[in-house]
Formats: sequence, C-alpha cells, structure tokens
Amino acid sequence: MNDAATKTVKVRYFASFREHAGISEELLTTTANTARELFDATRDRHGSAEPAGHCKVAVNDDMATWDAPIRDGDTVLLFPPVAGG
Amino acid sequence: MNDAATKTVKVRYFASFREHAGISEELLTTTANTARELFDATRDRHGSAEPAGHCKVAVNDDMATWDAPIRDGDTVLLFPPVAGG
Amino acid sequence: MVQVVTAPIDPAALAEKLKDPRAGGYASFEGWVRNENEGREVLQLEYETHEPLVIKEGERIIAEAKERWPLIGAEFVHRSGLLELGACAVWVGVAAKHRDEAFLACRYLIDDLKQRLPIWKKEHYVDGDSGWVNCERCAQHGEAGRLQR
Amino acid sequence: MVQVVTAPIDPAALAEKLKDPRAGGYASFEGWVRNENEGREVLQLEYETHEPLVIKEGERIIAEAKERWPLIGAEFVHRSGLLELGACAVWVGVAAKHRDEAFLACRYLIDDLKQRLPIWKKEHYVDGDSGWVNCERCAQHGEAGRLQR
Repeated sequence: MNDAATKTVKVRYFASFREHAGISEELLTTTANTARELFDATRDRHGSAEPAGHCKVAVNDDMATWDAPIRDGDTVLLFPPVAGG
Repeated sequence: MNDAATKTVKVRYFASFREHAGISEELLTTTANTARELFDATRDRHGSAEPAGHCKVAVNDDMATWDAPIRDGDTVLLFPPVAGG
Repeated sequence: MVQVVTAPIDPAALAEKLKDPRAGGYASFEGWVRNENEGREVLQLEYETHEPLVIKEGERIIAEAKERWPLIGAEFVHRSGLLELGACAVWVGVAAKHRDEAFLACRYLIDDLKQRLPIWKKEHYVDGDSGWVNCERCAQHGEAGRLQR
Repeated sequence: MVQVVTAPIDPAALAEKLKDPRAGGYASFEGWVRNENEGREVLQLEYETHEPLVIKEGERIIAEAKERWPLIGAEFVHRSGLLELGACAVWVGVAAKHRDEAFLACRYLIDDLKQRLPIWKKEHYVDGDSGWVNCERCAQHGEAGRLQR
C-alpha cells in the first residue's frame, strides 16, 4: 500500500517535549500516515501522557490538525500544551 | 402646612443649564418640597425640555434622587445629561 | 483613586502605580478625542466637571467594582478643560490576579463613570458651531437630541 | 502587527502607534509576571516561543478580530526568554471608534493568543524547583496537571 510506505520526516520537539527527548529535532523513518500517528509513534520520545487534543502540531510551519497527512520530507513540529500570556 | 412653607435654597446650574440661565448659581425662595419640584420650578431658568429622568440632581454635594426632600438652606445642584469619557 | 486633571494623562505612570507582585492581569481603557461625532467634524473638546462629586461618586463606583470582583487595584483619571484631537480624555486601569475580573471591572468602571459622574462634554466643530454632547443612554432612548446647537 | 521581543515591552510607545484621529476608544491588556501560581511561590518566568508560527497564527487571530468588529488598529507583543516578577509578558492593544468593539476585540485577542500560539511558560519557584505551566483550557478540563514537576 502506498499509504504504509516508509517516509523520512524531520520532527521538532518544543518546551517539555524537547527537554524530555533531550534533543530539539531528529530525522525519523516512519510509516505514520497522519500527524496523530506520528505523535503516538514518538510518545516515548516526548514523554507525555497528554492526549493529542491538549497538544498542537504544525506541518512545514503551518498549524495543522491531527489528521493532517504526513508526507516524505515533511517537517513536523510537536507542541506540548501552550501557555502564552 | 409645614410642607408648603417657603424656604430659601441655593441653586447651582451646570454646563448647558448654566449657559442658558446665564448665571452659575442663585438664591431662590421656593415652596418646592422635592428636588423634582424645584427642577420644574426652574425650568425657565435652565431652559431644558429634558425629562428629569435624563438629568441628575445633588443636594449639599451628595447625589440625590428626584424625590429627595428640599429643606431651607439646602444647596441644590442641577445637572443636565452627563457625558463623561 | 479618582482624579480630575487639567494636564495630559500619563497612562504608563498610572499603570506603574498599580503594579503589585500579586497582579497577573492589567486591563485598561483610554478615551481619545475623535475628529468626528454623529457626522460632524470635531476640532476640539471641552470638558466641564463638578470635581467634588466626580471624586465622591467615582470612589463609590470603584468601591462597587471591588465588592463585585477580587481586584488588586482600580483607578481612573478624567481630564477637564479644553482638549485637542487625539488627547486622552479618560483613563481607567484595573489590576487583578487574573484577566477575567480585570476586564469586567474595567468595563464596569468606564460604563458607570460615563453614566453617573457630573461631567459634560462640549464639542467645537470645524464649521465654528459648538454643542453639548447628550448622554449615551439618553441618545439610546431616542428622544431629546442635543440640548443646544 | 504581532511581535516577539526579548527586551522589555513599552506599552505607551505601542499605544502611540495605534493613535488615529478616528479612534475614540483604546482598550489594552497587559499580562504581568505574578509571584505565585497555584499555591507555589514564583521567582521568575521563562517563555519559549516558536516565533515564525507565533507571528503567522497571531496575524490570523488579528485578522479574525478585524472581520468580527470594526477596528482601527489591533496589535500584540509577547516577551520571550527570562522575565522577572512584575515584568510585562504580553501586551494587547486595540483602537476603535467606540469602546464596545475595543473591549470585545481586546478580550478575543488575549484569549485566543493564550490558547492558540506556540508559547510555553516555565515557572522557576522560590524553592528551586521549576515546571512548565499547563494550558488554561487543559487545566479547566481538570485532567493532566503539570507535565513535569
């Protein structure tokens, strides 16, 4: 299946996710089709038990939804719960 | 009747009321028992067709209601519609 | 604290006075002199106040707000006299632990000070005419336009 | 306009930029660093931001407010980096013809920027501990406290 093809994506971790991962970004080879699948696949990395609904994701520096498709070469930004202001 | 006794009060006019009266204050001898009666008695002076409900009154530098009693020696402040801010 | 002033209002200095280590939110409102009102071009504004009652009734409005919401500080300052276009005619500032009460109290203060305090505004128009501005609430009631034109 | 800055925010200078002869009302909000959060004594705050998306998504929030209300100007500025107690972490300013839309839009901007922008706040406590602050909405939902303590 085309969908299950492995792809290489850059994943960037922010704030608590970055601290837990110990790195701010990495290249991952993944079969994840959506941002949510990628989030789940990196759960050990970002170390969060937060539901995705409390977190945010951006793909190629645009805010995205969790069902956004992930394509080879994408940069995916994983944001823990935000707290501006 | 005690109520209808004549009394002498100082009346002060503000803003448009003062401009219309041509004076900022005057001593009036009146039989008015309430602020509203005094307001009506000075209608020619302050020159306003405004209902009392749009205007305000203070007696002896305290905001008052239109049915506040008027006593000999009182100072009554007649305020046209306010527009601060 | 309530003040009536003839010199320009300095919102930054006033906000500084409300600074408190417990305060997380500060909401403020400034009324600026507009160049137009109800379709007429305004040149400048003139405010008349009866200061003793602006202070006394103004402090009452602030006390009411403090009863209603947990505030750390709440103040306002109103100009008196002649004001140029763009000038700050009124400043309201509220500091609170959280923003919700800061916003609500700030709105309460400006709404009530406009309706309750003995302050009058005369507009001087570009065409040379002038007129006292009617109160907001009276205008909303639809009757009784300007007192004098 | 949206800005992320590391130097102190100057609300008076920012308000000045919103001055417009048509503007009669200016509502602003400032978030100040409090000395306490959820019962813990705070020493200082550290903000992390992903600036490109703070700007892009922030401009979207401002555009939404301008669609919803007739505004003359709307801007906000957020600090990044280490902040001392009392410092202004965020400033939101809205100028409009009338106060109603200024207040509503100001509230809309601060509420949405807190919920939508990639900004994180780490509290450093007096006891030496530190922790990332959970989002307001998550906290309201009652689950998932601090990520790290």
